[in-house]
Amino acid sequence: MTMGTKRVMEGSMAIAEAIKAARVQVISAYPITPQTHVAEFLAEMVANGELEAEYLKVDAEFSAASVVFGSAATGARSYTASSSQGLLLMTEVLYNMAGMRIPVVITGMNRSVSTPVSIQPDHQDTITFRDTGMIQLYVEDSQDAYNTHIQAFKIGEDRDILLPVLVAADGWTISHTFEPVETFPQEEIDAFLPPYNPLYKLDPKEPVTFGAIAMAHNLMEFRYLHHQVMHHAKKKVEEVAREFKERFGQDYGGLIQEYRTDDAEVILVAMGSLVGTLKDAVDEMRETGTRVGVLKIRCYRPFPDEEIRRVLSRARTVCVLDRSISQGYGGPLTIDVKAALHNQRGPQVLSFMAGLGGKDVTIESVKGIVEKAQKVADGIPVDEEPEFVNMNWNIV
Amino acid sequence: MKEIRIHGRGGQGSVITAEIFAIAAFEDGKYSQAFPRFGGERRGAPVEAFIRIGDKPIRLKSQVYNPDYVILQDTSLLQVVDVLQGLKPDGMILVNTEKSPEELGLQTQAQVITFPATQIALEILGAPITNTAIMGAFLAATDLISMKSLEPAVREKFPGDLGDKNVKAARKAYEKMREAL
Amino acid sequence: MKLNVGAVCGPGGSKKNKTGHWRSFRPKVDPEACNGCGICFMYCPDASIKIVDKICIIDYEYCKGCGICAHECPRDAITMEEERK
Amino acid sequence: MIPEQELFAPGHNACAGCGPAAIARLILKATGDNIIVVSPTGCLETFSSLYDLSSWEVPWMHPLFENGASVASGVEAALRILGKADIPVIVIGGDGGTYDIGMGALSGMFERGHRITYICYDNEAYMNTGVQRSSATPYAAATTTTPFGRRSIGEDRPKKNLAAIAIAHDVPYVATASLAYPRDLMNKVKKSLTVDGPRFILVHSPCPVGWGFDSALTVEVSRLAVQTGLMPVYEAENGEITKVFKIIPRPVEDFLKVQRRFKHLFTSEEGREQIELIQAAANENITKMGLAKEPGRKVKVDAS
Repeated sequence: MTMGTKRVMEGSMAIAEAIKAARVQVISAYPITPQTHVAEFLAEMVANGELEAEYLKVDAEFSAASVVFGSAATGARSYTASSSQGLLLMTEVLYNMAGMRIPVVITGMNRSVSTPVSIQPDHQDTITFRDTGMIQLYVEDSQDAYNTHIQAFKIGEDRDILLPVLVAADGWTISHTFEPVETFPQEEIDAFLPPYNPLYKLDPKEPVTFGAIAMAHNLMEFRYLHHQVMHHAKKKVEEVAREFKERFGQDYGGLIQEYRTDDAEVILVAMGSLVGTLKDAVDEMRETGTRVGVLKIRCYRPFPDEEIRRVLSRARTVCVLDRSISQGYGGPLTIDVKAALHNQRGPQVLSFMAGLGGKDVTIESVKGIVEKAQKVADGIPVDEEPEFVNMNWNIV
Repeated sequence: MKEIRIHGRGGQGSVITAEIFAIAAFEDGKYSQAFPRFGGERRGAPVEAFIRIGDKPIRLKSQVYNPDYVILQDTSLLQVVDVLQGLKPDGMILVNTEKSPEELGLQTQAQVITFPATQIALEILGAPITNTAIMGAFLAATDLISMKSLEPAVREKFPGDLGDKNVKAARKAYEKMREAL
Repeated sequence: MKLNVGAVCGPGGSKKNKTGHWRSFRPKVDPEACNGCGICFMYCPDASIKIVDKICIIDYEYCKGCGICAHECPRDAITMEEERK
Repeated sequence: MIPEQELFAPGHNACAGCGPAAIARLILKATGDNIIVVSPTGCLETFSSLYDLSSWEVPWMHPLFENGASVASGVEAALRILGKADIPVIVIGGDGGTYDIGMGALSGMFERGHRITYICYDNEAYMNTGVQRSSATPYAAATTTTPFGRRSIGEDRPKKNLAAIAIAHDVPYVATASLAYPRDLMNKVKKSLTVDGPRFILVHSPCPVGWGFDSALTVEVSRLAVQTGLMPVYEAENGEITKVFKIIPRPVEDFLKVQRRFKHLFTSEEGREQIELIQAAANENITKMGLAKEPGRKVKVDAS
């Protein structure tokens, strides 16, 4: 197993280090808070000659996504990053590149979406990419961000996959936080991640047509094939995470990660940086005998329904913490978890809106959530509507 | 796990202080985490930065509410920010000022230490850039991070001549604080 | 044929699509009048004209019968005749 | 000699007499097969790229409507980093994807200095979606969204001067061209590929269906646009107009009267006035750009 170098760095730097280690060849970005540090660090690396890449500073996120779409289609390993409105501005291109099966890695540095205007973190931006056909991985901390970006290229560029991969990392909580991150020698990363070898590319020697038109007799068939590949990607996400663990000793889970779920009566389900706080809360509650655990969903699309079912069916109560909201119905993650458990004689699922627009989630708030879950387990009736955690009820 | 909150103004280097502490604590073989209060730092505006230092990996991502230590870079903030908020009764606040704790009149159970970091900065750096002097003073007062680890962390952020001067400022402040305590 | 990844397809497949049946008028070349100048070849939107031995040859498999060739011919060597199906 | 090799294959679904189809074919004859083409959404893209029935014999990509210039920028950057900068990149986009929805991306491509030839085939409206006006639609033209009516004379704004906007970006090579003059068009495409930096070529591309004329007249209508002074054909290098295609100006009616989109100008009372305004615009083009050929010398040879 390879030993790396551990040092304290900002989350944005951990991501930039991963992009450098992946030997990305074309980068394009447009400034938006809190993604900017990644764009700046990469610009510095290119300016210093540490990273041999074309870096295109463009007129909008729409162009940033378009540039990397074009460069990846030409056969260059390509990367972009954005947040919030900027990500939304990319949306059309993301559907486009996923359908065309062009592997690009994109960092979604999570931030809430206007209006009201907010630069605080939540998942409202990336959750809207649910149906783009991209693979979507949510990371827990800076180390996870580093690992996952490198893995993302390997997953997306695999000949059996060929899909863009979105790595979602909470703005501020990850992007602007300094913590120790272990990085690995270039030759070891190279051994893990070979150069991009596209199946098709824009090349006069072998001309192909990208972006053809489908009609009613074959459009649905293309969708079916894409859907099948997404299913197949579940195996690939697991496989690549396993290989990364074997080589580098880093384990943040594959599709999911379980934490003290074995005998848990209550299981908390979440994505992203909330998971760290949940794990600490679980440790505290375990000390007083509460049987509680955490299920982290690392891969949001493809959705690990079977894996989730396997873990959650053992619990009595499941609490899903959503960091985004589908107005008029509830938490998107809750909806998906409930769907994964359908037709099961399984646990009751409680929904919690937590951490929207940067609202802090503390260990105390997690304890409150678990208390509610225990009431349910004890047969005490509770409000089954989604609960908004840490609400300032005085002003609504 | 110990938690520190730094109050300063945009441009005074509160975030970089937090970063250097995190690096230095890590050098000491501890786990650390540093982050600013989320949301765009504007020059002159009150800012806050946070540090966590512990013996186990730090997974907690919530903000700091009950710091063990508070560092106040600029007493003019006393008028605008409740710098004592949540400070643990057995904690400590370190204030950059030439005034005495009594003159400040802070209403707290916690220990109050005042320290003339600006003076030291002016003397050694020739400019009122106070963060390294405050760092030295804080280290001497708490023993949370070793001076041995602080020096390379300072040099990492301020290379060359500037690094030498800043290390000197930190050391001077450290010694001064040690003498006083 | 099985569908390809991402709807990527090979070059020039449109040649399978014989558009000649779109025509309601058919260009007819008078070999006496034509001197193979190539103006019709140059303008044809359907790449359906070749100059062979200084005479223009129409490819009726693809010609849609637009009539540009007839209109542009400086020697009036091409006439449009109603297509008899 | 125009190359025989067909790089834009027949069997596409363009309307009979399609200007853009003829133009795409000529462009590829000019570039040859060592080329990469990006085409934003539009008629050309739609009729040439049914799955497995592509007309493109060269590497070709259709991304979206508004990002042809950005995607091409990425292609060009990739070629550079992959050590294949000798492969030229062109964009062929319609007026909708260029003048309107793709304008920001185009400006970015210009400003960043990419070595890309952006060719706009300008058929002066959204033909692909059924002839709605674009900012390239000329004054007084009737489209489905600028119909002639009691309170409308058709399009009420003059055509956007996109070539001038390109010149204002300090683009080193800007040219306008017309289907009517294919050798000129091809020469400009070829020349553009030798220029270091971004290049822009605007090609006037008549549409028999959208403009309302017989499919046989596509080239003729194209020629009339040039000869009336409504479509000046020129080259501008490094911000200066360096070459102008000279004409013996014909009255604008000659161009207008053969098209259904201007029919109302000849059948309505206010039409006369509108034609005069259009004539005035053509005259301004002719004067400002020096389009008119010098009159021939008048020489009388005396017997003595």
